[in-house]
Amino acid sequence: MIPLSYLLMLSAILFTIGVLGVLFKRNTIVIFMSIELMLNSANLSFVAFSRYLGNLNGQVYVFFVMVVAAAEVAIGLAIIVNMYKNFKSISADRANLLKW
Amino acid sequence: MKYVWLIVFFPFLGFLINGFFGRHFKREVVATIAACAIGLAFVCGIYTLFDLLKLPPHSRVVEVVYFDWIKAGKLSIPAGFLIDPLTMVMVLVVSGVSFLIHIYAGEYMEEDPGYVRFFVYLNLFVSMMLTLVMANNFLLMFVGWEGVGLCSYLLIGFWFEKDSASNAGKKAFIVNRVGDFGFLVGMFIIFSAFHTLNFREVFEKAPEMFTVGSTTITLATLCLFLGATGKSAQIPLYVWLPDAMEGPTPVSALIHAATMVTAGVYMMARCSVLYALAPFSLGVAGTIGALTAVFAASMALVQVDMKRVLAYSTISQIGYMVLGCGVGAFAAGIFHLMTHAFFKALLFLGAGSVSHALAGELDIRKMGGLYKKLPITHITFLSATLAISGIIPFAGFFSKDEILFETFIGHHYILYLLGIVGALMTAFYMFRLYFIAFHGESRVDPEVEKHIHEPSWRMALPLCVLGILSLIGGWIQLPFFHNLKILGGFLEPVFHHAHEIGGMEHGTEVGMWLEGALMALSLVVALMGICIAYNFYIKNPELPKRLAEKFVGLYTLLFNKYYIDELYQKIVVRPLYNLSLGLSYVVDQHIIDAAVNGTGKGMVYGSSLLRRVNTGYVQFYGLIMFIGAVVVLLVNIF
Amino acid sequence: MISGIQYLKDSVGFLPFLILVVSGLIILLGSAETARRESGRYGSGVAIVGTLLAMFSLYFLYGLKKRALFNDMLIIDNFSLFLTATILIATLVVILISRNAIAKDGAEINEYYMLLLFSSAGMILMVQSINLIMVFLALEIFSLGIYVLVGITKQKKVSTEASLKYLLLGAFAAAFFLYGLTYIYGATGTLDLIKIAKIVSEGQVTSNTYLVLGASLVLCGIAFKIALVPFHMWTPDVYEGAPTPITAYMAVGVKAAAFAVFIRVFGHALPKFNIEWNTLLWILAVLTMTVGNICALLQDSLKRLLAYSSIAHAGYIFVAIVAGSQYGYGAILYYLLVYTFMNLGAFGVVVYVENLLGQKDNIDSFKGFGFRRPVIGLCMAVFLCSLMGLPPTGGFVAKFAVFSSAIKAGYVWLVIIGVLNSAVAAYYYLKVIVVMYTRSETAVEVISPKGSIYNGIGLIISLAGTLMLGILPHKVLEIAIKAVSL
Amino acid sequence: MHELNFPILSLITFFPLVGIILIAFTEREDEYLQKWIAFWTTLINFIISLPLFFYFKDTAKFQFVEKINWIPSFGISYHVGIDGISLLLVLLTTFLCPICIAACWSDIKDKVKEFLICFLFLEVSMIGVFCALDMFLFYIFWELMLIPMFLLILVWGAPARRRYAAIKFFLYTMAGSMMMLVGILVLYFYNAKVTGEYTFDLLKLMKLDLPFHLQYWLFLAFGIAFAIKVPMFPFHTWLPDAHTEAPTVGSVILAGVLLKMGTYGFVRFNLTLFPNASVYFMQLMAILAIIGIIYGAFMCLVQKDLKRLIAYSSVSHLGFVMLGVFALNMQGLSGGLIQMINHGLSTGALFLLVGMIYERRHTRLIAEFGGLAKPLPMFATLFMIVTLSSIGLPGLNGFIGEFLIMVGAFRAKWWFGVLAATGVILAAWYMLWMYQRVMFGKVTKKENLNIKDLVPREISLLVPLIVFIVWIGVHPNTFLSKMEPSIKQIVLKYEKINKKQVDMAGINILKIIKGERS
Repeated sequence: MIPLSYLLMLSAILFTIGVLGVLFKRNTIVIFMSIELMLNSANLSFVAFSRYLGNLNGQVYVFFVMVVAAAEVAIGLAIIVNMYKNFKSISADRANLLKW
Repeated sequence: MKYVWLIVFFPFLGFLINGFFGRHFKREVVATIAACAIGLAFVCGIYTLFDLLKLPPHSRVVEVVYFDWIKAGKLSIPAGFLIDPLTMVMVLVVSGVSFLIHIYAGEYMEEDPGYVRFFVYLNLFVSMMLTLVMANNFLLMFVGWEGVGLCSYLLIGFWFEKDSASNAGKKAFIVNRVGDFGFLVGMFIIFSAFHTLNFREVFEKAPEMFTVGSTTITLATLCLFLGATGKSAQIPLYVWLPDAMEGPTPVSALIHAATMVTAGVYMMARCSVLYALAPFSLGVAGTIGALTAVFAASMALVQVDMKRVLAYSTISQIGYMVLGCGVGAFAAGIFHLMTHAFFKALLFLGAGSVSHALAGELDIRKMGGLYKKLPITHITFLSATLAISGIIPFAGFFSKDEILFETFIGHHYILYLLGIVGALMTAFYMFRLYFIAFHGESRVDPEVEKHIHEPSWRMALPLCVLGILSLIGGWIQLPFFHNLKILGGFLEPVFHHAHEIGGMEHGTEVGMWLEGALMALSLVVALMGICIAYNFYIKNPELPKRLAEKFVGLYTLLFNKYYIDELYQKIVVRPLYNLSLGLSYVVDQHIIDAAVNGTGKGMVYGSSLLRRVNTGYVQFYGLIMFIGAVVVLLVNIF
Repeated sequence: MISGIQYLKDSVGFLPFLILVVSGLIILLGSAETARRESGRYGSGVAIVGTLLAMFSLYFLYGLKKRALFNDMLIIDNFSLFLTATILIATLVVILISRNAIAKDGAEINEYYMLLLFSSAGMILMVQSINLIMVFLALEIFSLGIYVLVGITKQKKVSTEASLKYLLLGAFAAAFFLYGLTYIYGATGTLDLIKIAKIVSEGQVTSNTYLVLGASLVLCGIAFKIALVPFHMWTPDVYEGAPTPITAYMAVGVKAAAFAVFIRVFGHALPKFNIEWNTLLWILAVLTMTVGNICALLQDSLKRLLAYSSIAHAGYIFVAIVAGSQYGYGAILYYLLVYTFMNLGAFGVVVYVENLLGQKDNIDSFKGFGFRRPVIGLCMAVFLCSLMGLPPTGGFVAKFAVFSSAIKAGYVWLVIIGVLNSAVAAYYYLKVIVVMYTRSETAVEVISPKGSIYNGIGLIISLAGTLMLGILPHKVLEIAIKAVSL
Repeated sequence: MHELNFPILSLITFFPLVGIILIAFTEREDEYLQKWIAFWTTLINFIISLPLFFYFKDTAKFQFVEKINWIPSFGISYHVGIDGISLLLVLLTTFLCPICIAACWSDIKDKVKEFLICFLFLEVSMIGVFCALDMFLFYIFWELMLIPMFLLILVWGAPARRRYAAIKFFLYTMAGSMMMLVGILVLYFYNAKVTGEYTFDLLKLMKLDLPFHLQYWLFLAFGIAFAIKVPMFPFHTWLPDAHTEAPTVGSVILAGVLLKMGTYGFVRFNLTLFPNASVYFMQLMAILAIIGIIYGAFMCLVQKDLKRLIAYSSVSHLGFVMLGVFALNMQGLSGGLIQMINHGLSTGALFLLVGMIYERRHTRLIAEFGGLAKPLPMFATLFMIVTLSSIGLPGLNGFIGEFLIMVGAFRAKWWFGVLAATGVILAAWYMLWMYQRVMFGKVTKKENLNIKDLVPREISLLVPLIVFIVWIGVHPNTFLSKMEPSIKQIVLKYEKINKKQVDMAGINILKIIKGERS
């Protein structure tokens, strides 16, 4: 079977990609997708650990996380739409009224 | 003798009554109250004297303690009075002379708007002066000491609208404070040495605890002497007295001639035991005294303001007293103090009545030939002048001569010489004054000349009384006949400790002829002075001018009083003031306060930088968070 | 496997949560009827009743011996009850001060209250949960609510921007948190805090690295919520952009919930890290206090100023975390309660002023306020003094407790930095007082002269709380300290 | 004489609250009613406080003690009581307050209501500070005093720089007292560690003897707070600003009472709790005090503003007080304590007088005056008396204090006394010069010609002060005897201490600070 470390490595890479996405993409939708990516990387390592430890909790947690992710997307998109209404753009760095 | 507090109380009562209700009284009433207050004090003084005389000579020391004034740990100061011959002499002189002067002032101040205020201050002064001389411990003495200083401040600045007056007052107080600083330190030393400030205890313990010439006592006495120089206008602190003439003339007569300025001498006499234990201090005192005597006299030579001349002569006369104490002849010092009180007061009052007649004129160049118009003033003034010049049989002669005599037989020949020179000058400038003012042709401007008039009895009476006193005042202490030295004998018990310690038994081992010779000498000197004066100002009046032109440098130097005031301004007052200006600007504003405000400013500046980090770009925030997270991870894992 | 009966039994302990949710739903359903949509009277009414009921329900739970619910997902103990109470008070006051503050901004007024209730429910869940996944869920529940609440004034750009920022960063942080959980799970095979504690203490972890990794990420996740420097960046912007009552709500409620989790995780489940990472936490505390205070010095927007001050306060509270110990945690609970009162009070006054002068939270709009409205001015002064930490207000006792706990643990220097900080902080609070008590030359135009009664009640509650906790802190303090002994 | 058996101290402390409540219910308009209420409150409070003096037994132990548990879990109790040290200060406070109210009669025009409430609140906190025997309680009153004073300066101060002054005063004091808070906590937990009892009770804390290094730090922690309050030399800059900007009443109470809190704190806490450290720091403190005396005097010479001048003179006078306190002997301490009272009376009176001419001329610049003695004879007289008392003229109160202090200082180290004595000269210089410039000479400004002399109200509020000025000068034992036992108790502590060892310990500490840990 595949050793745990591979899976963790993979999830870590996914997580990092997510992070980089969040930090360097301008489009809020994409940023949001990157966050989803991070969450999924977490799911992956959950599954991996539960497989490795041989208890099912991990897999159950994944469902929780998925639900949360879905809910987050729902809210998130709503807010992004609202942003588009107000700023006529969804580029993250346009939202720059509040500072200092 | 519980009642002695009355001596101090009566003047104080007068002070209170006039102080609170004086405004509502008529002037006569005010004057009467004031004079009576002093009179009563005088009467009490006499009564006390007789009580004292009832006692055998060597137990004539009565201490009356009234209440515990200050008490803190070891320091316990009961307030009370010490009655002994010395005190009595002072009490009588002070109350007596001031009584006369009160009468005099009653008329002299007639026109003054501040009439009430004047008598209020005057009464306060007397009560303070009496406290000073009757105190039973250093601290209470100091109360009087500063009290009289205050009154002199108030009275010098009596005409406070004149800047010169208020300046003079301030100067007097502050210079005196410098002296008081010495007095204070002296007290500290004495307290930490004896754990008491009570005169009797200190003087009893001193000989047992300390040997002659011990450092502690020397220091203490020197500090006290600094106080004396302040109060008694000796070098280096005499500068305030000439300016003090800004005050009304009776004040000058009472405070700055007869009583207050002699407080220093009294104090030295009071501490005779301590001084006897510190020969060095005595030496210093003697030297200072002699120097002052000459120095001040020299300045008096060329002054043209009547009162200023008298002021300098006062300084120089007190110089003699200090000299007397300095050579251990405390009795002589006190003797001269007494006689001086009479004739100097008289001189001032005379000057007063002259200026009274001449509508406040005091410049002797604007006088002359007054003797016809002001006979009484003239006669009395003359007697005083003779007295101060030391012409037998006037009071001044005996006292001054005794001092010089003691100086001589104490082997202080240089001091003696100075004394003689001083005597010469004294005779000269006094007669210069006398001749210019009362003889020669009148230089009074006719406007004033019309209504020159002798003062009424109220001013004349004191003049006459003092005139007589300055004639006979000296006879209570005659040379040669030791059993006739009444004053000396009376004061003996006070000073015999000092004498024992000093090992000086005066007037016995020297022969009559020496005494006689010295007397003759000083008499001759005095006469010489008079002759010179006569020669200068009556026979050929141009001489002085020519001399002045000849020695112009010396003349200006003397005329400007050696520029001492300017010197003090330059080296003491200005620098200190500038220093404080500098301190306040540099240290206070630009170091301390700047540091305080700087901290605040720094914070605000930091804030203005730090808040810039919040750029408003969400992803930048994310980045910061991420970095934070990474750091946390790294820190924790490794 | 447990029976339905058991569930019913458990749900008694679950009562506050349920009440809030139910009343939230009532609002949702009720507000379908258009007549009720305009004025928030309906929504707020229900919300108030709901919150009061929830509080009332606590009365039954108090003194109930502590027990786990829903097979060890939640727990009823004094700790959770105390914080539940805190959160409920916060909710109540926020609802009160929201009246006619929100209505003007054309927000969906009823939904507003609904979301408020749901978020509170989430927070309560969070303080009750002893299973990390539950923590995560609760976190998301109230976060989602607040994301929307922040942006509820749709037309306003700032508000939208604020919600966007909060959403993105919040989700980002949540992801870290979650990722951390996976590693803790990996290390211990469970997310049940009690089990974790047991396993860790017995040293049966599969790999310590995983544990450290997980714990660190969890730390970051929570740090975001309690706005520790450097995870604080979002705070000022979001606080400024959000509707004022919500700002207050976040400052108080979220902090309470987050600190609760922090204590549960690092105080009880993984106490060893609290010791191992001491230096780190120390630095975090100092940074948080200092940065918060320094930045606040120059703020002109009162909301932003209070935002920074809330960061600083998080720092003070964190001092007690560094100190650890039951005493310290008790101090934290107390601090949170006091902070709820004084901060809500301050924000309440800000809301009041905004109603008065339209949406101005600039400090200058307070010019002469202390003279024009003496009583409310005085209240503000009291709240600010309390935030400053002056006796005889709650703020002082709280700060005192926190610092004393640190000194007890021997962190004298930390405390010295802390007190110096509060001296610095005094400056900007004073600035507000000074402005309030300097006469304004120009007469300010007043939009609605009379403030709402609800707002008033809100202020009275917070004032009473602030003073009461300052003058007679004894009982509450004892309860707080006892509550911590899990 | 039997013990009073009712909580008199609490009554005195909290009685002003009654006034506050009454005033709160009055109409904003009828300011006279409010002023009367305030006046009677404070006056009655003074009358109530008189029994303290008469029932006070001349012993060292605390009297009129009340103790109620307040926060038992922290060992905090409401514990009040007074001894010889605090007795007079309490009386001074209650005595000055009615005078202040009477003084503000014509001074405070707007927002009278708030003003009086502030003031009464201030009185509560001030009395509390002097009565508190529980560190926590003390700290609370200590901080409580900040806000009302801050408001007094901020709202009723002179418009020019009052914000700056107020904030400076507040932050400066607060920064200091924060350090004290830390100190208190450390002491508290140390005590707990040693005795196992958690308590802030001063009497219990006095019992434990601390290791030197702890004393060292605690002395500094407490010292900074008090030194700022006094204010001692380098920390004094807030005072002139605060005084200058504050309203008359503010200045009076600030000079009269608030500054005494610092010196009182030194005596009550530093001296009794950290004896060895006190001995170790004695020299430093004394030198700072002397610098304060002379430096303050120099500052006075160059001030152009009357209030500023008096403020700096306070720096000088409090220098004397500190010197006396740190002479650590009978004379010094009694002198210091009596001098606190003196300074309260005379400087208070000075500020009142300045306030009075300020009301007439609306300026405090010395240059604006001159020759006032002619139009204002009464004023001149009173002003002179007070001036003399503040330059320490024998027969008035100032002298007693300064003399005792200097004797004490001289016994501690001869040059302390000598240097301090120079302050006496300078004092005469700046005060008399100031007096001359204000009062003497011709009236130059025509505004000064037709200003009215004091009205009976103003005279009658100065007279009581002057009565005490004279009383203390003539018969100080009335007051000295009350404080003697308490002081003796403190001094006894110090006779046991071995200077040598203390210095050695100090040197070790310095080593440790330098990092040479052994």
